[in-house]
Amino acid sequence: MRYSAFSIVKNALSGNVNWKPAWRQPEPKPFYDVIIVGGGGHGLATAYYLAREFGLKNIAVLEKNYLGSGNVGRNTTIVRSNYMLPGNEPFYEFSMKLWEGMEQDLNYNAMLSQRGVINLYHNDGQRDAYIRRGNAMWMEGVPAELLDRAALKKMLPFLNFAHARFPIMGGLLQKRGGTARHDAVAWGYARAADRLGVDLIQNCEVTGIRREHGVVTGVETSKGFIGCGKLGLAAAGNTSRVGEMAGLKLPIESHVLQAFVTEGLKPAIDHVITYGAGHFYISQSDKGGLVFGAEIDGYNSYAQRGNLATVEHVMEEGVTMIPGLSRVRVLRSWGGVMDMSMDGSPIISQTPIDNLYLNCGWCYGGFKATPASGWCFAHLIAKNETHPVARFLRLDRFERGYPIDEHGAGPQPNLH
Amino acid sequence: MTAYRLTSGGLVDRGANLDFKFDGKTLTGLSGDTLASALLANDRLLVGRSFKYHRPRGIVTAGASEPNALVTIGKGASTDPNTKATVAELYAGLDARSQNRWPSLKYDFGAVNGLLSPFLGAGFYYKTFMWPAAFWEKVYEPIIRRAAGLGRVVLERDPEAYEKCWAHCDLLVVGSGPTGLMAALVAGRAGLRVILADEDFRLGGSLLAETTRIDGVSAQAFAEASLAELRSLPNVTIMPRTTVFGWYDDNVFGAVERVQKHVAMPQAKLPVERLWRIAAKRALLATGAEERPLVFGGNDKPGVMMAGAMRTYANRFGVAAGRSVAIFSNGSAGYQAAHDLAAQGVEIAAIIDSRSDVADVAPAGVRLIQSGSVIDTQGRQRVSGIVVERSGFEETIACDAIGMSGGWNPVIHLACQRGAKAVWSPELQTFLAPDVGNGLVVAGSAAGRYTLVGCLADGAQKAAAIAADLGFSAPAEAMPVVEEDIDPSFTALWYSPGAKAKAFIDFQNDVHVRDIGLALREGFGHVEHAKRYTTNGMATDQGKLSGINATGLLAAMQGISPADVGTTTFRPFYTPVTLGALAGTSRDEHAAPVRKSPLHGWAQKNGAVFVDSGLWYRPAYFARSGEKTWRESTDREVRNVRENVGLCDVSTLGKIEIFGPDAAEFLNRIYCNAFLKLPVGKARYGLMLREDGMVYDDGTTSRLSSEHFFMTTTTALAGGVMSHMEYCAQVLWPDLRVRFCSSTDQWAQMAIAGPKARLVVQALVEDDISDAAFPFLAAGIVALKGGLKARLFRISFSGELAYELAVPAGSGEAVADAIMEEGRAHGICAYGLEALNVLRMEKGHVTHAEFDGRVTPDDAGFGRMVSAQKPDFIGKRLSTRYGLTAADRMQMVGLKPVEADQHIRAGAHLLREGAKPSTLNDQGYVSSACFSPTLGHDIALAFLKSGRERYGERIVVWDKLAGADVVAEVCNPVFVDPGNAKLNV
Amino acid sequence: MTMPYISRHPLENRLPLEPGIRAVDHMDVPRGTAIATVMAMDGEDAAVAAGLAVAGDMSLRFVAPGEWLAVSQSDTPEGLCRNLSLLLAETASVFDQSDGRVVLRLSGPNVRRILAKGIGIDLHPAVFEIGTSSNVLCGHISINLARTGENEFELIVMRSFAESLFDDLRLMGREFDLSADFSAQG
Amino acid sequence: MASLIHCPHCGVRPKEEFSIRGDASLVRPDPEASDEAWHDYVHIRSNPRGRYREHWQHVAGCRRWLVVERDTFTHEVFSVTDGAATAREAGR
Repeated sequence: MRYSAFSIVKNALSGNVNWKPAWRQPEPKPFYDVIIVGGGGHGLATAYYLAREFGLKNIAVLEKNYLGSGNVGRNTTIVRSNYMLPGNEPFYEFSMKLWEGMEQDLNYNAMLSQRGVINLYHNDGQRDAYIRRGNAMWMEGVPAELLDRAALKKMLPFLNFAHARFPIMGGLLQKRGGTARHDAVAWGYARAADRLGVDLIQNCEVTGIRREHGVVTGVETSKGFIGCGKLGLAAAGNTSRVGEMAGLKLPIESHVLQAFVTEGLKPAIDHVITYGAGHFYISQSDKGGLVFGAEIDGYNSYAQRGNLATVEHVMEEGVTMIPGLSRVRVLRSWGGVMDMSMDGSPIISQTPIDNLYLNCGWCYGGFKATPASGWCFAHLIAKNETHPVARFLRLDRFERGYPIDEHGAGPQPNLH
Repeated sequence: MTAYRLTSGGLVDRGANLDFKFDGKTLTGLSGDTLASALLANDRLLVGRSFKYHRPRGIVTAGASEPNALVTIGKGASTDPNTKATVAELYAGLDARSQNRWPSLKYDFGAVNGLLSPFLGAGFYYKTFMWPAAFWEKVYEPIIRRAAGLGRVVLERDPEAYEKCWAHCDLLVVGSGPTGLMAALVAGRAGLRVILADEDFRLGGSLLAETTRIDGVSAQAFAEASLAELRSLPNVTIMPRTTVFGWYDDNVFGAVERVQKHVAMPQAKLPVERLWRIAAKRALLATGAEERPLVFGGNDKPGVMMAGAMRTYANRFGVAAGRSVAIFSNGSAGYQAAHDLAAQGVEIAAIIDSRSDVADVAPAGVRLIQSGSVIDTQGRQRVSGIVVERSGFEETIACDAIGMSGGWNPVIHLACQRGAKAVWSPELQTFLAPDVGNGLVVAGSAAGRYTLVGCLADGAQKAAAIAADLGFSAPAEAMPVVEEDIDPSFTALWYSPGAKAKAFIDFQNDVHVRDIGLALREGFGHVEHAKRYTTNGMATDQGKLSGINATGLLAAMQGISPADVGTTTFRPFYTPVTLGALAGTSRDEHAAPVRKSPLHGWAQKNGAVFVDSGLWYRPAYFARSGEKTWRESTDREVRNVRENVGLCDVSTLGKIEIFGPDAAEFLNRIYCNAFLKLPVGKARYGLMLREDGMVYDDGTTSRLSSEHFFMTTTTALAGGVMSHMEYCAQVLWPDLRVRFCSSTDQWAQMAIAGPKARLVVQALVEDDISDAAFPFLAAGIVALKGGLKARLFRISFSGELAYELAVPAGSGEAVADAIMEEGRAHGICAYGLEALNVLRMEKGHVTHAEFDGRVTPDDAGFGRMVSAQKPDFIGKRLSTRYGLTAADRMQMVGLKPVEADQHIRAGAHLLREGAKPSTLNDQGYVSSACFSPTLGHDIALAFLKSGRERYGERIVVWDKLAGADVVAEVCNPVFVDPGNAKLNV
Repeated sequence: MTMPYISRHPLENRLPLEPGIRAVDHMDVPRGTAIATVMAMDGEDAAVAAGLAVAGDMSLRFVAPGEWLAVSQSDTPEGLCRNLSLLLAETASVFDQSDGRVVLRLSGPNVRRILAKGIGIDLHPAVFEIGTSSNVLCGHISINLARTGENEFELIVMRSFAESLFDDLRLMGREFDLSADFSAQG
Repeated sequence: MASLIHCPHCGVRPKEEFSIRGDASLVRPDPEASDEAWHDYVHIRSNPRGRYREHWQHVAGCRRWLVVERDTFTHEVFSVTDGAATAREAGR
């Protein structure tokens, strides 16, 4: 059933009882040409593009919980392509372009809202770094603007211009950046993939990876053994655990990142704004809740919950950046488990095992990457060849000395 | 009139009238009221509009689970949107306004959405608004955003104060109802340090609405007596108005105390809210149970209320919710409400019970309809009747309020915040907390023990067990005697069949039964999917009323047990908490501490304009009269240092004293260059790498004696370097005999630079500091005239003849004053960070603008400094990786514009002349740039692919952000005195 | 040229030079305290601790295993370091921190409640006993905290943070009208 | 963990007094060890879900590096020991 204004009216008039399931609930077949482990945004997008762009037919996505139960459903929904390094910027811009056509492509409104992302700077050093970043974006053809204090004051008068401990000097704006409705992205890809024949198998936990003669032959799951020709891992947060089943040792630590939403409010903040004197970032959802977050809690964790000290720190940053937030009530906090890589950048890569492919290490930035990650991973799996925009995201870049370190923090994941 | 104030009864002070405003109209309540009870007493049933359909909504509860009665309280920057009227303590002058309506609460334009509701079912927005693509941000989204949201936030600086506080106890009791009071009494008497916290302004919990007598006195008197005893115990702390919102690892609880939210004019010396972090050895959750709403047609009209809330309004606040009340119930609680209301003279229109053959007895003369189902309600902005269906017959019964009671949901939120999943109890037809370990036990109604006797006993027993466990002996106590205890049992009813109108589950978010059905039909049957797809439970009440009904409905619709559906995840916050409370005092200028140099006062006297540098304030430049821009001051300072002499405060550099027989070996391992044989009395530049081979930090280290070194680090990484060294000393090489401590704060350190530096310094120092006696890179302890001991280093960041002088911090300002005084004859000036930066760029010296964490020593031109001889140092092995030694790496070069009047900005990128801008063609970037007063044009340091081979090449400095392209010549990065002639004089 | 270099206290901008009116809860700022870091060399922790235990005229603040701050109100910085160096000889390194550290003394019936607004450790006298000292975080600033009496605490903070800590303490003490001045005895 | 850490030198302290570095089971290889050993040391992490040893520094307290042994899923702490003592025991 195609979604449209017409379909809504038609169904409404018939009591909304004729809507069809968004996807089937298939039982696993004994063998798939490609199995993707992980029914989150990246896994679902990979399956969709494998089917649509690369013409593969016999594909399954295995999800241990419900579709979209991982980080795609617990993030701050920010979409942007404002990176500095050549290993990242072309990839994220490719993603941005895919976002821009995604809803029509999927026939699903993911509420992409290109409301503009503004990164504040507070001193000359930060300004220079943002100029470097903005120019790097322009090199890739991505428009960026440097805003001075006067321009910012006009645009965002509620920022703390009068009493900030670290004065706000200006910001870097990417107008095309913004937000999208996170769950809808997963559901849109799931529905579209399902319509192309991909089997989306929920409540199916992978418990082992079977290898014979050095290649993967299938996976042991809570629903029994399922054979496959190629296996793609897209289980961010749990990458190390799944990788271990195939004997992979990875440059990944799992960390918890908390995020927050306030009570619903009438429109107050129209952009995505990030604080330069801390990690704080904020936007307002279409429902009215202010959605925000900051840095990871700092210790390795697989628990999807954080600690109060970090909560307080996040609020301190928020109130310092926008003093008027002080009386807003935060409704809910949650935690997502991040794959933190050694350089803060992701991995889309072949592995030492021929038919095993890896998609991981998304750190804070997985949501915005969803379409490109899916496309490039599908490209790699289908053709056994790296997509040009993802060519730097190799697993062996650490060994070879080609880290993509946007923060310059070095091989300590919790600093990225 | 329907709702009204009863002539007597209730825990309100009938002698204390409080005037307040609602939507501009002045009303009167009583001391002891909540805003909700006062509104009811004034017969204000309609208090808000729902989120999606803008339906009229009234007060449903008497507590924190309220979905409807959300108002905005306060004015201007002190505005609190989305405040629950049911927990807002009334005070004189309270000014509340309704929300989400336009132009008024009564006539709300948004109500048109209700007519469109067939088109606005769950998830409708995912299916449309996609065409044309550009319309989303411009047309659809703004409309949706305006319609959505609830209250309006005033994004102005909050004038009120907040603070945080720590508390520690043996036992935290959450909730002061019968369970909590007994637990606190037992534990308090046994000598435990007890904290009893309750969100209400009046303690006693359900006892405040109870009509039963305990130990021969009223429940209220029993509560008061218990509290009086607790107040008399020095080991017990009672915290009213304190909501425990979160349970965190190691039994740390987050709580927020509303210190002054109930006063019109807060005192300045007290916060309005205080955040508590409570570290509790044990905790006892006595949070009671929430009454479950019934899902029936038209259940959202103003006048439909929880039966228990009606009891609370009648018994605690002396307010009747209506004159003629119908009760719809599936258990005993509804009867209890009917009895209490009837006793207060309220007419009970009927009791409709979904069960048959019930043992419960209706008040005398009240009609009881068993096996009945409410299928609709009458009235527009308030209830005027109910439509009851029984055995196929419909009947309309007139009433002006409906009390509903669907059973009980134990409040287990806190117990399930750390990953534990709620467990379905088939006996109790509800979800209970599982065993979550020793740290927290759930007791009383929160554990499914609903009777008063059960609550008192459970609280006492569990507290005694905790006391024993912690090594206290709790004497066995006689339990209070309860008269007429009622067991509020019920038979679950997830949906009252035959609805002729929308039957709501989530009142605030307008989720009704059909939405759940649609979610199920479309494959969103997982409880989390259903929540996310329909938004059920995502409103400001966090699904306190709607969550379990949604689970029950999902189960019923699929013919499975609620156990197989489960609940959505419980997460902090139990009730919403202001960002202000969570931020406390750390905001605005107090967001981070300020560090001040011992020379801060000196700098101020000399006209410094300060700039942030990490936590420090440092002088950026010293404005003199007549200078209009920072550049004028900076250019003067630079010229003066090059021509005469200047004084710069470098006290903020990290300083570390390193002692021990293995200190030299230790330094040799943490620096990439050699330190083992540094002679006593010498300083050396040191480069510190990370283990991945990238430069981490740089500085100078001097050997003051054979076993005493003095290191300086950059200001930015002072803390990081210290931690890194501690890691190396403690974890990597614990056998090295080395100790160190920070001396950053002990020393006032100043750079005296310029050709006349020696003249100035020698005038202050007793020792001979001639070039022969104290050559370049000399370091040692000297005596200032007058006897003060100081450290002197002949090191130079500017490239001039320069000294760094360190004196004990307290004397710093006096010494700096003396230097200025002495230097006046030699034309001394104070110079700041801007000039320092220009001076170092002219000399080709690097800072963290160059060392940005992605740069190797070789990239920055220090390749030859890296010791090949040393067997090991941090970063040695990974420096040799292919990518770190590749020929096309970016290397540091100098740039000067081909046309001298053109400007270069840091952050610009580099392109070959004629090359098209693209990531592939990107040749590098400018790390630092400035106008060089010495050379009379801009200069820059840049990183350029294979840069050192490209001196003399013309390159485009591409700054698209500024819209500027400048052609520059690649050159050696040392612009001034490349032969170091100025250093060795 | 001979200069008597006058030493400045970092709170001179915050406090009047003359003592003011004391509230029941008071912050007292001594001006001339001699403070030294003592670091035992490897394996000498016990020997140094024993040596310090018998040293008169100073009090010790625990910093870390084998590391203390020695504090003296009567000795000069030079005197304190000299005495310590003589006493401890080869077993420890001694470094003068008198100019790098600032002492704040809080006393009064409410100081525990005031300090609990910034300090996370349990300040109950049965837990943090009289005579105990330790480095702790107070708000965002690391300090050394010592309990010198049931309702008396001594805080030692790095000089550069002194103004910020002082401001924080004033804010924390506002509820109880905390007063502050320089010690009369200097 | 996460809220309170029992420092063996200072007692129970809030999380914000500490900074965290990561895996404490890694041993810095011999200078002569293979490239692979060095790569593993710097970049590869076992990242278990369960028992884990992690380096925390008590930066606002005694500034000692500690080995915190804990569960990465339940956040239960099993032990906190001094890093140098642990390193010595391991014969580093």
